[in-house]
Amino acid sequence: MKKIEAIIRPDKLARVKAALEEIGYPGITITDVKGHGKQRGILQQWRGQAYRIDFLNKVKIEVVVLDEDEDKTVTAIVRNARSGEIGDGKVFVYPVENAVRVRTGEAGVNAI
Amino acid sequence: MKKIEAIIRPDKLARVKAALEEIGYPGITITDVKGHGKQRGILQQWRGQAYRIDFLNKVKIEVVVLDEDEDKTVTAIVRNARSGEIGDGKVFVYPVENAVRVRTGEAGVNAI
Amino acid sequence: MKKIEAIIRPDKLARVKAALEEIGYPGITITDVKGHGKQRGILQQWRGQAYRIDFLNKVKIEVVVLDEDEDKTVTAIVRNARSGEIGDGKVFVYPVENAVRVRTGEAGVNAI
Amino acid sequence: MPINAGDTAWVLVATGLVFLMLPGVAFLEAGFLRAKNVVSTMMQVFTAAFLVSIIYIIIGFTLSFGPDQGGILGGLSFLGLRDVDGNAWAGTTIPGLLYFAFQLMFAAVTVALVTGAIAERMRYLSFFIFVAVFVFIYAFPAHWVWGGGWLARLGVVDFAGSIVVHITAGVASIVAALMLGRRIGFGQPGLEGHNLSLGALGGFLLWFGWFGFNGGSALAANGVAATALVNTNMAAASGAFAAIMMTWSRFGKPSLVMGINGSLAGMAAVTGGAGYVSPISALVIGVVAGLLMVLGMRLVKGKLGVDDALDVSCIHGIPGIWGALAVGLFADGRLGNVTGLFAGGGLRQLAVQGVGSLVVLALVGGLSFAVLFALKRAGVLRPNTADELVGLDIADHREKAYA
Amino acid sequence: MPINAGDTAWVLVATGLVFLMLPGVAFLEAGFLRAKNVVSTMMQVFTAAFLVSIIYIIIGFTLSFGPDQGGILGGLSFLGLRDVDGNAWAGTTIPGLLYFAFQLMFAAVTVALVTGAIAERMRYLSFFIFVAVFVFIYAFPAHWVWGGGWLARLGVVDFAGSIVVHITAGVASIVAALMLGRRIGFGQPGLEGHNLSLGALGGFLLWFGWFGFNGGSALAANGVAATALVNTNMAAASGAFAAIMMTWSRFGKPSLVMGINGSLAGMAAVTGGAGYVSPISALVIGVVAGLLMVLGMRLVKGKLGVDDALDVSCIHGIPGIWGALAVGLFADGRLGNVTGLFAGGGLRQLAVQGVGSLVVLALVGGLSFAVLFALKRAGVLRPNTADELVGLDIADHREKAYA
Amino acid sequence: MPINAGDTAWVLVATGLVFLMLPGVAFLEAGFLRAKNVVSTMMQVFTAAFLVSIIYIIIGFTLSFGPDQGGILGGLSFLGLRDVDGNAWAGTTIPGLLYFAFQLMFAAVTVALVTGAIAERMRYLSFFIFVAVFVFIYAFPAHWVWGGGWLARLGVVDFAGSIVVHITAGVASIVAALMLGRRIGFGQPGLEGHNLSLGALGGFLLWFGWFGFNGGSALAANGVAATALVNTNMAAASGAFAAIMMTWSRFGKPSLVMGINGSLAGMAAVTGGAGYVSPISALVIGVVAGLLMVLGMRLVKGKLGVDDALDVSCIHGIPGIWGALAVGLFADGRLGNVTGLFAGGGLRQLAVQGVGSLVVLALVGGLSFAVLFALKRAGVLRPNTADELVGLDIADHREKAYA
Ligand SMILES: Nc1ncnc2c1ncn2[C@@H]1O[C@H](COP(=O)(O)OP(=O)(O)O)[C@@H](O)[C@H]1O
Ligand SMILES: Nc1ncnc2c1ncn2[C@@H]1O[C@H](COP(=O)(O)OP(=O)(O)O)[C@@H](O)[C@H]1O
Ligand SMILES: Nc1ncnc2c1ncn2[C@@H]1O[C@H](COP(=O)(O)OP(=O)(O)O)[C@@H](O)[C@H]1O
Repeated sequence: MKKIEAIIRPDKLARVKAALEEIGYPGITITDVKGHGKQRGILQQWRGQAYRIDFLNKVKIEVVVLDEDEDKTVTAIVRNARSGEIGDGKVFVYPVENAVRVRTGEAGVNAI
Repeated sequence: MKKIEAIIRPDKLARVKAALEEIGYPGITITDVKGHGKQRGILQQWRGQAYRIDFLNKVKIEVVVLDEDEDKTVTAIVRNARSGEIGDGKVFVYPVENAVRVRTGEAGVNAI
Repeated sequence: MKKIEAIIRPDKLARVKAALEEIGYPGITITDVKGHGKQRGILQQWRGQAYRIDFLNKVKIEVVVLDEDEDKTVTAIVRNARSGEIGDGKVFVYPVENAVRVRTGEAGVNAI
Repeated sequence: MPINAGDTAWVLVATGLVFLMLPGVAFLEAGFLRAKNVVSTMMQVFTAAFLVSIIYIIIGFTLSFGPDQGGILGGLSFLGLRDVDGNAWAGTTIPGLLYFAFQLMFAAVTVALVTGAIAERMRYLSFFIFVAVFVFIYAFPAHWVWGGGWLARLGVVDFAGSIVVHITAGVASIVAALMLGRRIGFGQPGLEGHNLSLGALGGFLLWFGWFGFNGGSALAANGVAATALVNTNMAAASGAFAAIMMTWSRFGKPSLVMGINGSLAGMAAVTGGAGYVSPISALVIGVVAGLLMVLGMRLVKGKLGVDDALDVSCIHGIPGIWGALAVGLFADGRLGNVTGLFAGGGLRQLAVQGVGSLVVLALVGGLSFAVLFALKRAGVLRPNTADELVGLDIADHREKAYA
Repeated sequence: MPINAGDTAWVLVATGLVFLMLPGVAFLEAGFLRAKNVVSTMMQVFTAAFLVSIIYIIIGFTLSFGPDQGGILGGLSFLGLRDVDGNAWAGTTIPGLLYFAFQLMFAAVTVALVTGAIAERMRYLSFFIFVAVFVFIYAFPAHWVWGGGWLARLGVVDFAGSIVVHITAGVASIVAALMLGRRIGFGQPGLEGHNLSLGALGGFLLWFGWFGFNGGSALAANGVAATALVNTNMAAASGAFAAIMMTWSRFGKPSLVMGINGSLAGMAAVTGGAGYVSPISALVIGVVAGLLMVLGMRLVKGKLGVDDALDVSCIHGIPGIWGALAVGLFADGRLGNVTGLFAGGGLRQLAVQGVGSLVVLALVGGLSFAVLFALKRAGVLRPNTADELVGLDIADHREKAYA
Repeated sequence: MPINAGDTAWVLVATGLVFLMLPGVAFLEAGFLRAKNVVSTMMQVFTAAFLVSIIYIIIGFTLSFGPDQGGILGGLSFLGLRDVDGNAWAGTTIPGLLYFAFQLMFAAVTVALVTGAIAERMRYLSFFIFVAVFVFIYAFPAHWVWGGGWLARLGVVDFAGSIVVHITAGVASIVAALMLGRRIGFGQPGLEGHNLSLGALGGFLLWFGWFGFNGGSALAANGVAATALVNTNMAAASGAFAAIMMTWSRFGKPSLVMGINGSLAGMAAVTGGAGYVSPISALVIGVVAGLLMVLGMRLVKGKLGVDDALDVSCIHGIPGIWGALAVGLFADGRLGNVTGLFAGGGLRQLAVQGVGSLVVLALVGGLSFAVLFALKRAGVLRPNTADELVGLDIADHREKAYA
């Protein structure tokens, strides 16, 4: 099993989620995160001073998939999260040693 | 070392935390996340229209444990997070290569 | 590639971020988390009763680095996040199997 | 008439209460919209406050209440508030400056209401221009009905503005919603309000402020003011009741948001007759307004798919029309010999009220269309997609509501 | 007496100010509760506003202020507000409709206060029924003390409602808290308020609104109204002072939340004597109320383990009793020949006030018990565990306060 | 003079409105600060409410308005409010107790304003002491200008307090900001306000409350009150306009926060002349105030690097001075024969106003310095670094604003 972790733009979430559902992974976990990278922050003003916010809102999607689904999952995410502009984010793949479904106690691939 | 990551119902947090403390793991990290899975969303209304919220509030617990404690940790979580209804969540186990305690700089198993 | 995950005090974030940037890792992801460990919670009062909040606000920093940069990254974080008091937090290192840049589709070390 | 301190005291306060409807609108709307458009919406209402003040003192007031020019507009005698001072305003026992201030707040509230329809997708520059022009548009209904214009002479009555304020705001809203088009994501989940506490604060402030809006329109602290205040409260109550019962029976769960909206619809409807009808009639007017609002929302948003974001047309426009007509039904002669159908006054008043409503609807609709069309042509009406997605707070003001 | 515009102006405003205590209560409570029960709590207060309005105009007012029937209740002369109009209310210089509106707001505020005790665990349906019945329960103390009933004849005085409003709300609260039982998690951390800004807004609105509550009870804009307003402010200040000093000395840190509660306790206590005592006496009454409140909370929540969620019994009930008695101590004869012990009036007034308090306590306690018992038997009083855990906003209204 | 019910009604309400400026200040500030200092800031304003009330009734009022002692302070005749009752206050038609209450609120608002400067880094204990002492400091300008003191005799006029309130608060603020030093992180991003909805609520409440502040200062419900209310609204509008245009042209994006601040600056400036100038003059006064405020902020925070956290010196202090002088320019003789330069009154009034401003500036600056210096020496002025980092809510009150 692999954990696919994608840090994407918040407004791409709905599309990515639909795409994952389509390839058979409705079970996902979402976290609001802030990211810093090449993308420049947003210019803001406060009481007459301009300043730049360093961290931008991003969304982290985590989905644990079967080894053989790694590629198509990554592809589905990348395709649907892309805007082509700096700040589109990253996808990381991690090894998973085990998974357990809390409700039933099933472990391993059956738990996904 | 292993990282045990559990996505559970928010109202089970207190029990799970107590259980982990009991088996010797008081050090845990908690994140508010949103989950999507088999559990149906919550029906809501807004200005006279009914709609269903897709993502449900969940809590993610992360605890890094010694290799030999993996099983009892997972068991402790599963036992205390279970309601038997759809939406109880998942536990994932990941390999950890190293751990460092910031305060002292201790590394490896001493850092946990 | 390795994922370095650090759970630190919120007020150390700016320094740690600057340090990471200096060693060539401007790309990081931040999550607001709550931690429980050896550090005692904060004493509070509510309607005439004193109580202690168990979970303290922490910040989680995630940065994926090249294998050869693991050590200097960990060192940079530990040095800048340290206050010497209980509650300084932990750094964990995880293996990463792949990384993809959403914007370009580049994979592997080029994606970091 | 000499100035009466009691009457003046009440209208001073009532002026403040109507002013307080501006934050009422601001928070009702901000709370019921997404967090990324909160600064934008509050800024729009704030603009209604300051920009209307400036233009109204210079030109708006005299266009409405200057000496009648052929029934169409007021003359320029009071340009820059010339000759309006601390002495009694003709036909009243309150200072002329106070009469001005009270009327000014009505103008500001009217345009502020429109912000609910255009929310989350109108450039600030366009809104700014729209507000400036709207002070002129508003001068027509205000003069026609309240300034001694041709509708007043026809016999149209409108105690505190079901026609002048609520129909005006309602029709401008639906036109603006149509001209702007729907928000990205319209019809899908995700457009829910971000803070119902804030929205409820707005709702309560509006209920409270409306006591001054309707009660103050008596321009005196007397039985008429008391009647208007009681009627306002009763229509709010029964409007809320109706809307809550509708959601309770439809979804099995009573809705606070719809209850608040129902109270507003009830008050918008009773505004026209607040001094002319009995409290029990006000209860009836409110119930009907609440029902019409709910049905209206199903029609406008559901069937027609028009994205009047916060349903201004249904909360103010439709109840405004109903309220104008209701005077023709329920007026019982307690004030100024206005007698409706049910008190044996025949159909005349009802007909006249209908005419008044239609005329204002057409006029304001047309003029609103014209200005919005021009702004659209100029390409400044609506932000681009990226700006709309990031939210107008950042896009138009570079300020975030919440850190 | 003829209508006086100045008096009418003041009571018009005061009516609005008492209305504003409803959002005051709503936000005080919503802010001091958990985010998942915010819609629920605001909806309860909103229901107090609209449902009491409707029932009170039909029947509640006449039961309280209709012609006395044997000292027990008012007759039905004013059913549906018959014969109540813009003319002066007997014995006053304000319109009858205004007197009605002012009294209506008191009824609404009284039941709204109870929401603080039952918060987070009472089904909306039950609360709805409870409000409806409560209008009838409230008619008794209102008639007995203010409507010329037997307590009034006995000599009980209650300027603006330490007995009629605050004891009534306080005893209903403790009874309701007992009938409902404790919230899940009572006594453990996690029940803290989610938004102290919102709670503080409620507290400030209550302080502000109370000026109308007590000041308006003079039913005139005169020295008595001024006295009542000053006394209200002073008791609020000294009640806050006392509560803050208590937390400062006990925890080493002064508490804003307790300060706000202390100001409310001070005002609840001075309400009974607002027109009868001097401002310096009001300071004393407030300090004692603040101390009693703090001690009361230790007893009720701490020792007895009763989950009166927002301590209504201690913030309104106990200070209400103290305030009723304080009239018998501090009244200095400045109004209506009411003279307390310290001004040489002897013990009679004190005794009478004690009787009045006890009688209302017993009556309202009993009737509240009856209706809640019935609801409990019917099985609709409290939500099931899953609903309570998910929060009443979703469970009962399908609306979330915060997106 | 006998009591007039209409005048009394208006000043009763105006007193409440000035009170409402306290939550106005509290929410304006809390919203524009970081979430970890919200309880702290609200507690400071709440302390201004209760502590000033207690000290002012005992000693503050008589020091300001007791029989003049050599032009310096009032005598002790009204100690503990002796001889102040429901009868008319000399020279007015309102009860003495009401005059007291109205003045009390001014004292409370003045010290509350200072909280904006010292925010996020002053120990509660120090603030508590500062408030107590400030009631005495405030007695000087209040007596000198309003209590028949030497500045009044010199001919200084200050309708509702550009000098007495806004210069006083402004100079105390800059002194306090200097004594406290800068917040950790000053000048870097991260100090932005946490909740602009809350801040906007504060801004709107202040605008609303200011109607009572200025309008009520007529102490009667008449043409002067109406003039003051209109002028207040106009200066708010034009101050907002100026500030918004400045940000729009400078950053390309108009700022809500600066618009709100501009409205406050406009009102602070027009406060001095609210009853003396025409509405069109008020527009001019407001515009200039808005511009001065923006420039002042660039100077104080930008150039000088003084951390007046919420710019009280620029929003109240500088416009206060401008407003005092503006009376000498724009007063048109409509009230009390005060005539400024532009109405042909020559330079005398302008000169006198300048003297008054300078004197109050020096006196309040000096006394504020003295008390803050003592607190600094005592080592209780500022929290340690850890406490400042964790926030004063936890450090000083053990309460978190948001769960
Ligand atoms: N090495 C990294 N480790 C963790 N997160 C990263 C890393 N690099 C980038 N990110 C995340 O990806 C987001 C987008 O990166 P950015 O460099 O702005 O754009 P792009 O990926 O399009 O080049 C960042 O905001 C951050 O959250
Ligand atoms: N494959 C997955 N990857 C990551 N998170 C998952 C995955 N499957 C489920 N989850 C998380 O677990 C939660 C519960 O899953 P769900 O299918 O609703 O119930 P159950 O686990 O009881 O079958 C989801 O809300 C989601 O947060
Ligand atoms: N085993 C663990 N797994 C995950 N997170 C941990 C673990 N131990 C500690 N933490 C995180 O590190 C934080 C600091 O730990 P704590 O024991 O308080 O201090 P210190 O690390 O200085 O000894 C905790 O609040 C928690 O978020």
